[in-house]
Amino acid sequence: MISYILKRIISAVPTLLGVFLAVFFAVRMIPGDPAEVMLGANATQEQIDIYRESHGLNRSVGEQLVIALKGFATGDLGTSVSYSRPVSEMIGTALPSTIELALVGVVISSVIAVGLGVLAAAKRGRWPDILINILSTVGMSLPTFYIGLWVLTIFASKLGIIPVISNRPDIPHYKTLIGPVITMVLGLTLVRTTRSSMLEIMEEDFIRTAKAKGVSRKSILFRHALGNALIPIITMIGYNLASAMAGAIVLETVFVRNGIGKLLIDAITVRDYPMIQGTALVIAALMIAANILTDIIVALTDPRIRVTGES
Amino acid sequence: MTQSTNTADQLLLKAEYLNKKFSISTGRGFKKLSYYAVRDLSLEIKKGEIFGLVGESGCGKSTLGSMLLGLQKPDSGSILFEGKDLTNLSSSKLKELRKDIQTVFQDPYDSLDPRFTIRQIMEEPLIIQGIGPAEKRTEIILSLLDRVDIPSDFLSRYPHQLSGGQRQRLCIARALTLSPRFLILDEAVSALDVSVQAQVINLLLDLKEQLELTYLFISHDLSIVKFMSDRIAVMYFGRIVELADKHELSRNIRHPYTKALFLAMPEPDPDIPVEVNHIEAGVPSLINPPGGCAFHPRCPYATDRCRKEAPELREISEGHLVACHLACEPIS
Amino acid sequence: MAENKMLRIKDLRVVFPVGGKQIHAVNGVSVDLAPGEALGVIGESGCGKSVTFSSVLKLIQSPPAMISGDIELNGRSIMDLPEKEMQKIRGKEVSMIFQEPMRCLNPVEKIGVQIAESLRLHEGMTMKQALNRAVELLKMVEMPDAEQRIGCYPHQLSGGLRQRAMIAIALACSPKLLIADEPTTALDVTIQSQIIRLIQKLRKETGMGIVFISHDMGVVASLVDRIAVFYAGQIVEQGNTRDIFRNPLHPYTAGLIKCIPRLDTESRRLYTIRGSTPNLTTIPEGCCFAPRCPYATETCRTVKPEQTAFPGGRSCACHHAASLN
Amino acid sequence: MKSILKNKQIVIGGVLILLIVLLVLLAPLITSGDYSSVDLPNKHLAPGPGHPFGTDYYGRDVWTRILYGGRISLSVAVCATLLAAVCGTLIGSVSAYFGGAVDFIIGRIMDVFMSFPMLLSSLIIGIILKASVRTMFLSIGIPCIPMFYRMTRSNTLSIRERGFTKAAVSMGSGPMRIVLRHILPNVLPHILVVFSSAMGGCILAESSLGFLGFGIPQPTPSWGLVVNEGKSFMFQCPWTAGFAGLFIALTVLGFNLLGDGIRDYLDPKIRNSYL
Repeated sequence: MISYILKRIISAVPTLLGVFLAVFFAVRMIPGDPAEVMLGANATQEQIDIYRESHGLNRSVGEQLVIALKGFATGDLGTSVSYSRPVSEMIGTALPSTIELALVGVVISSVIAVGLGVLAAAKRGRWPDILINILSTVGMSLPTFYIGLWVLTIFASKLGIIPVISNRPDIPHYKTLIGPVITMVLGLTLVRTTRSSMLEIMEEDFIRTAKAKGVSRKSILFRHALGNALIPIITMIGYNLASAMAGAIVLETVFVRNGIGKLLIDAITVRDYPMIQGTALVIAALMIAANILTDIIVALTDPRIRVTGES
Repeated sequence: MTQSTNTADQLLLKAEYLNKKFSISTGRGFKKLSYYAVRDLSLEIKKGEIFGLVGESGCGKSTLGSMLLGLQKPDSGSILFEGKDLTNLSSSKLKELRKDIQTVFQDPYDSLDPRFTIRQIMEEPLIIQGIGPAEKRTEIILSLLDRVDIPSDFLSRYPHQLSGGQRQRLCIARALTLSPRFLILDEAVSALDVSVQAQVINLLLDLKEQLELTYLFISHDLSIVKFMSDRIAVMYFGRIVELADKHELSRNIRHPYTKALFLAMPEPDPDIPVEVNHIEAGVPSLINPPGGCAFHPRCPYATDRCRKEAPELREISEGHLVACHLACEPIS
Repeated sequence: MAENKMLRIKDLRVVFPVGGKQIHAVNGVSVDLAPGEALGVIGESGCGKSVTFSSVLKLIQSPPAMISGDIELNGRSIMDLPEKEMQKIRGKEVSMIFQEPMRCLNPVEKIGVQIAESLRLHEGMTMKQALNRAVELLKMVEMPDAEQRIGCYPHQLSGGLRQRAMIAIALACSPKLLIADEPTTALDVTIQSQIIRLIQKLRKETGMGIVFISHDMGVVASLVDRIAVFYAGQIVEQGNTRDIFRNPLHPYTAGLIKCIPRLDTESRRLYTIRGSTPNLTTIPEGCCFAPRCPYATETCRTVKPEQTAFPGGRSCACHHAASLN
Repeated sequence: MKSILKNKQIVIGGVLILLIVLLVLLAPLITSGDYSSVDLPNKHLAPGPGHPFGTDYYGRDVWTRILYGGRISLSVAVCATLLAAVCGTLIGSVSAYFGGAVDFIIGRIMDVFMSFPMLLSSLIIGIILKASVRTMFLSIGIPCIPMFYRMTRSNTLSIRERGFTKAAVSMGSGPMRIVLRHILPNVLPHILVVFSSAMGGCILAESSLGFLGFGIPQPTPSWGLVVNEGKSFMFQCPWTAGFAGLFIALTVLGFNLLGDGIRDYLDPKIRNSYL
């Protein structure tokens, strides 16, 4: 098992490297002189010269890459143009709140969605199933920002339960989570996966064996079907966790909540390229990490991966 | 390794020292494990015979079949079809040769493209090989459908509209469109219902006589192989362990595995009890094959020599080859 | 009603609605089984043999399937039994094993736990007691290293061992009847013969009744006392094993026996039954086998033959059964 | 073909899409056709006669802007999805068919691609290409390529192992013929499924980009832009963003239903079973 985990982590290294290269070249494809791009329009000629020298912009692309890679490896992501502070420091401050939102949101929405999905599968074809199906299909078709805008309108403007703007220091921290989490729950992303995995597994031959043993319907549903459906469900939860990083871009904008997504959007608005580069890298790295975590948890759940072969 | 052959020109296919290795990832660590699906296997198939190949699942019989068909390349060894080596032909020569070697697979539901009509299915090999014009192709198709007893008004139907037996007969007809001389029948009747199986077996036997074909008949079912074939090879763990004329094989079994296979065949007769076969349950793992003779862990007669030394396939009497150290005397 | 029967199926009919059509999977099957008797059920794919005996445990979901007729277990009709009562019968009085042992075992639970589940359900054992009993059961089905194997997952066992584990699950609560649905079809011949021998041995030891469903006449030949031959959702012939083999009454039975090559067959041609198995969307007017039968007459095509009793406890549904022999 | 119409999801989804496309195409006939002139005295009018969806901050008719915006949003989504479908299918089938090093390298590149959330990739491509009506389909379409790649690759791999493909090889068929005659026709229905959900995804992406303020720029209205203009006034007059979002949601719903319907139609396993 340890070797499986190691193998999975090591296999992510080339991907991470690829992500770095992609961002590195993407930034170089932005029209304009790289030094001016990275330092912003207000930079002095002197600053530009220093930057050129330190980043080897006069040298070959290969050497530039090595310099950038060294910076990346040591956690130096450059300096933000608009804030004049190190990008890594700013990301470090913003990251916990994004990860918090992703974790809390994914956990709460997953619990609710899996519950509804199991209920739908159990009542297959009857009204709870049909209702849940309609709701989740509609939920999946609603843009996140759209749900968010209505949550904000209703809960902040009409009911006044949650703040309209979350990044003010006087607001209790838990209140900033309510809006985004409600929005994530209303997306109902996991309901259909749960339902279809459950139904698929209910068709398996071993369910018939359990039935022939005299196992009750409830036990078949929760122990045998859910026990097996858990594997695809966990995979989906992992996927949702990874995409919650992207969701943060939208949610943090809607609810004006501090986090890496908001950092990115603000950076794009003012063309703060070092910040864009840094946040893009970190978001991608977080997605890779979420995927590794998912694979490991799946492997721990599934004995066919955990325990291999006879001898 | 000498197999008794009368004259060289009677030989249709000769395979020598074929090896095929597969590797599988273990999920544990980075190492990939590999095993031999076919190992040092040699065989000769004569013109006009039905060569039966029998063995249990995983013994490498299908891998052998697909190498002889040219679908997989052996890691080493040669396959001579009428003197031409299949393993290193140019692609145009190989395409030419494909006309002579055709195949029928096990699953008639899987071997027909569901989006093709019967006509398209039958026409495809002719188009690929540039046989035409269209009227000529239609003529060939109609005569073959007639041979396999599929009504000609089925031409515009789709495979899902046919029964299992009809599908398999269609697969046979398709294999015959290019007038091949050699047919590889890989479990060709195994997926069929009993009552339909007999029809297809008879059809295959008739076609063989009418069209002077040679068959390689691969199956796990010993009684069908024995019924169909002139000569039978028994495979175990990637090797041929016994090869003989079918009459010789029923009179004079020399390999303990062959004997076990014979005994295990359930006979449709209430007065013949299912034999308590004396071979042990556990089939050894492919990845860690036992040393010496691969059969020794299951063999009731195994000696020290069997555990250490892998037996060669030796000719013990005219046309009867056995790979067993103890093959000098028949097994009681 | 003189004898006491443990299983009695009377005029069972099962209809599946599929895409606007109705498939008459079982079409008036009557069969019964004395305690401790072994019945072989023979038929080709889609003949209704599995559906018939899955109905004994009510494993067919209804609706959508429409089931009529009557099934009695030890004199008690199960047709109207509520699901809760059925759960007490399943695995306790009647057990079932299936064709593909890999797909029939829960892949994420240990073998021991899967055997223990029925023991805890029906015998009220604790997990510890149940696991101890599981080891005994695995020894009974001749599983090597039984103590270690209870901790194995299904994917760690070979096909033959998985089927042994399945049998252990089925036998956990010493059922009176074991329904074995093609239990050896997916196995290699050398393994198949071991499983057949094991079932023979267990039957001798436990005295349970067995229904052995197979498409292969050879497999059941030495195992069962009586054979029922299914065709197109009906039983065409029933009788003692030896009678059926030596002197089949129905042309279909005769054809089935003749069309399999035997190890000692010397002829170069096989007997064939012409045509193919019927589709079951319509019930034929006359005998279901008439379109394929070499002896079919006008009567066969228009009048449905009834089950007729023959000496020696046999029965056959054929207008010409008496005259053909 | 009749049985397709028995699938409720396909019918509802199809009708929904048809309706929206029809409305958008008939925009000049059913609206004033004037989506851009500013009419400040009539700003932020609630829905009512003359303005079924009300007016926005500049007094423009929201109904007109949404229908005309649909023209842009839908065409961008169609172009983006087509781009992704063609590239993804091509790369996927090449990767699967040739296997080995080609497959490995393409696979790793796709891994990198998939490590960026689609929205992030769209944003970055948008920065590089300078977002405009013309380039928007690239920013949205390129991140969708992996969806088609993955589906095509896995289906190609499984069809390559099917008996009929092997049979075609043994008849002497070359790789081109196998791919064109056997693999693509059998992958096509699966492409349709992904195409439908990718259409939904692209419409979502366009509107999300617009919402964030990096969508198709003024003055051409697109759904994303209408949402963006309305979001600041969500509390006072929610109809601008509200109705635009509703149109987006209905369109995405239509495509999702259609995709689900086609998938169920192709794989009826869950529907017809009894045990």
